[in-house]
Amino acid sequence: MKDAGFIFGSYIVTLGAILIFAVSTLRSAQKSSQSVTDEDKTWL
Amino acid sequence: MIVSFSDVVVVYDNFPALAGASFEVASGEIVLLQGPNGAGKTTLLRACAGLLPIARGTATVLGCDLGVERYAVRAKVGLLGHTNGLFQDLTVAENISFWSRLIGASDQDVETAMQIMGLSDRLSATRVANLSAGQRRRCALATLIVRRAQLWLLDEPHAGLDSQGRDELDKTLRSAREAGATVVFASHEIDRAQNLATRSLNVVGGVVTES
Amino acid sequence: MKNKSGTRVTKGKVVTAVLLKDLRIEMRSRVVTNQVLPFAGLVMVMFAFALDNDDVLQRVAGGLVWLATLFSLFIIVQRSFAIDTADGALDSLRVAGIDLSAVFFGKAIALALKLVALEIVLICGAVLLYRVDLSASGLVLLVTCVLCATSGLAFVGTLYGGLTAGAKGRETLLPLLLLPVVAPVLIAATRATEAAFGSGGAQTSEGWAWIGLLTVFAAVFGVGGSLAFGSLIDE
Amino acid sequence: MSQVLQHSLPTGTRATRVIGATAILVMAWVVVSGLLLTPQDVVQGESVRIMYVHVPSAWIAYLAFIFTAVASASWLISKKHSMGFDRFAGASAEVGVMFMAITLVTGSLWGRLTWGEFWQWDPRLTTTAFLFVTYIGYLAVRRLEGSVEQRARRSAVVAMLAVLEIPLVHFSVVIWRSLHQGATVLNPSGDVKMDDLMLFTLFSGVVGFTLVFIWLVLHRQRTMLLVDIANNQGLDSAIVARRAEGSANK
Repeated sequence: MKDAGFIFGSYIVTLGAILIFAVSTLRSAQKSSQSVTDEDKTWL
Repeated sequence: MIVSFSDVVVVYDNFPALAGASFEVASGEIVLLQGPNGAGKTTLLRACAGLLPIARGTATVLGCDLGVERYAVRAKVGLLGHTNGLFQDLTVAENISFWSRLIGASDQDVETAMQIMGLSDRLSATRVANLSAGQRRRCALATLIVRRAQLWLLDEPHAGLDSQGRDELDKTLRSAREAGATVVFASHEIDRAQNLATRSLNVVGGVVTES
Repeated sequence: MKNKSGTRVTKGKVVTAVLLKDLRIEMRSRVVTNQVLPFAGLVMVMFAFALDNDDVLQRVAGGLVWLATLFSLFIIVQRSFAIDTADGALDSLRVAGIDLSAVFFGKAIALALKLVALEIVLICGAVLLYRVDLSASGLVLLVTCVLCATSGLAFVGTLYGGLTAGAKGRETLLPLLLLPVVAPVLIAATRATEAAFGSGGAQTSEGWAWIGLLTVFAAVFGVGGSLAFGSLIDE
Repeated sequence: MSQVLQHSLPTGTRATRVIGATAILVMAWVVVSGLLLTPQDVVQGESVRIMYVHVPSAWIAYLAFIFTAVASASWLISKKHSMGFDRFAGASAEVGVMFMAITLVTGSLWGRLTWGEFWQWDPRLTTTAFLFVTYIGYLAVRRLEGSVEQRARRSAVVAMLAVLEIPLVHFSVVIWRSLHQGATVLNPSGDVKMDDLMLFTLFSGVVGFTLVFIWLVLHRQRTMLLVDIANNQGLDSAIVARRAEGSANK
C-alpha cells in the first residue's frame, strides 16, 4: 500500500488515544471505588 | 438572634475548617472568639460574612439563611480580615470615600469616620503605602464605619496597633455597639479583648464552645 | 441597592467610582506609562529587526500594532486585578454586596482607556518606524476600528482577568483563555487597520466590513461579561 | 464472573458491557474494512482510508462540545443545580478534547498526503484548532481550586462563554479567507466518489465512535462521582479528626 505509514499511523493514533483514555478512566475508578459503598453507586 | 449557627461544617480545599460549629449571637453583643491558630476563627468569620458555602448544618445571619441566600447577607455585614482591603496607591481619604461612593454615603460620613478613627488631616492625605500597620488598620476600620455595617466581623483587629490605637479601637467598637451594631471579633490578646467583650467563645478544632 | 439612610446608589455611580479609582491608581503608580508602553514600543522595534525589510514592514504594520497590543493586554489585565487582590480589596467588594456587573463595567472602561492610550502610541510608532501613509478617510476608519476593537478587548480582558484573579498559575491560564477568544479581534482589527494604512493596495472601503464584526464582538462580550462576571469572581 | 468484573470495573453495568462489546466489534470491522476491504479512491488514492477514522472523530468531538454546552446550560437553569449536569459537562468535554486531538492529528496526516501540506488555513480547520484550545482552557478552569459548587458554577459559565466565542471565531475566519484569497483551499472532503462499501464503512465508523463516546462518557462521569464521594467520605473522618484536635489540647 502506498503511504502505509501515514495511514496505519492515523489508525494507531486514534485507537491508541481511545485505549489510553479508557484505561486511565477505569484505573482511577478502581482507585476511588474501594471506599465507596454500593448504595452510592447509583448506576448499579 | 443576629447570628445562629447549628452544626455548621465549612470545607475548604477538602479540609473541614469548621467541623460542626454551633453558637448564637444576640443583637448588641460584642463577642470574642478565642482559640489557637488554625482553630477555625477566620473561617468562622468568613462564613458569617457569606463568603464561604456551608457544606452541612444550618446558619442564619441577620435573618438570611446562608445555605440559600448567602449573597443577600453581604451588604449588611462588614468583614475585616488579615488583609485591610485598601488600595496602596490611594490616600486614606480617597480609600474611604471610594467606599462611601459605592454605598452612597455622604462626605460628612467620611469626615466623621476619619475623626472617629483619629485619622487627622495630615494622615488623610497620606498614601496608604506610606502608613504604619496600625494606621492602615484604622483606615480599614473607618471604611467599615462608612459602610454602616450591622454586624462587624473583625479578625485580629488589635494586631499591629499601638496602645493608644487599641484604646481608640475599643472605644470605637463600644460606640458602634451603642449605635446598634453587633461585633464578633477574634483576638489573641485575651486580657484586653475580654475587657471589651460582653461574652467570649472558645473555638478549637473547628468547634465552638462557651467559656 | 438601598443603604440605611435611604439614598439610592445607582449603577452609574458604582461604575464611576471603580473607574476613577483604577485611573487614579494608574496616574500614581504609572505602571502602564512607565513599563507597558516601553515594552510595547520595544516589541515594535524588535519586529523591525526581525523582519528587516521596509516593504514587508509596511505590508504587515497593521498586524504588528495589534499583536503588540495583545501582548500588552495580558500585562495590563493582570496589573488591573493585582491592585484589587494585593490587599484583599476584591474580597471586600464581594463582602460589601456591591453590584458586580457595575464593577465589571468600571474596570472595563478603565482598561479600555489605558489600551487606547497604548494603541495611539503604537500607531504613531508604526507611522514613523514602518513609514506607513495615512489618508484622511483612513484616519476615520482607524479611529472607529480602535474604538470598537478596544472595547471588545477590554470586556473579555476584564472578564477572564476576574476569573483568574488570585488563582494559582494565573500568569499562564490568562493567555490560554484569552488568546482563542480575542482571535476575531486580532483578525478584524488587523484587516481594518491595513485598509486604513492602504497596505498592499487595500482600499479604505474594504476595512469597514470588519468594523461590523468588531462591534458585534464588543456587544456580545459586553452583555455576556456583565452577566457572567459576578459568578466568575465569586467564591 | 460478574462479581470479579464488578470489582475490576466498578463503573461498569450490563449496559456499558453491551455497549463496550458492540463498540469493539464495530471498531474491529471499521479497521478491517477501512484498511483492507475498501477500494482506493479515484482522486485521493489510499489516503481516503484515513477518512474512516478522521470524519467520525471530528463528528464526535463536535457532538461532545454540544453536550457540554447543553449540560452547562441545564446546570445554570435548573433550580437544584444538580451536580450530575456538571459531571456530564466535564466528562463530555474531556472526551471531546481527546477526539478533537485525534481529529487534528489524523486530519494533518491526511492533508500531507492529499494537499502535500500538514496544515491549510482553511476556515473549518482553523475554527477546529481554536475550539481545541478553548476547551483545553475550559478543562484548566475545571481544575482551579475551590469548592465543588464553585467549580460547577465557574465551568458552566466558561462553557457558555465558549458557545458565544465559537461562532465569532468561525465567522471571522471565514470572511478572513474569503476577502483575501479566493477559495484556493481544497474542500477537505471534496471530490470523493464513494461506492457502497466505502459509505457503509464510514457509516460504521460514525456508529462505532458514537458507541465508544457513550461508553467513555458513562465511565468517566461515574468515575468523577466516585472521586467526589471518596473526597466527601474523607470529609467524615476529617471532621472527626478535626474535632479531636480540640479535645487533645484540653
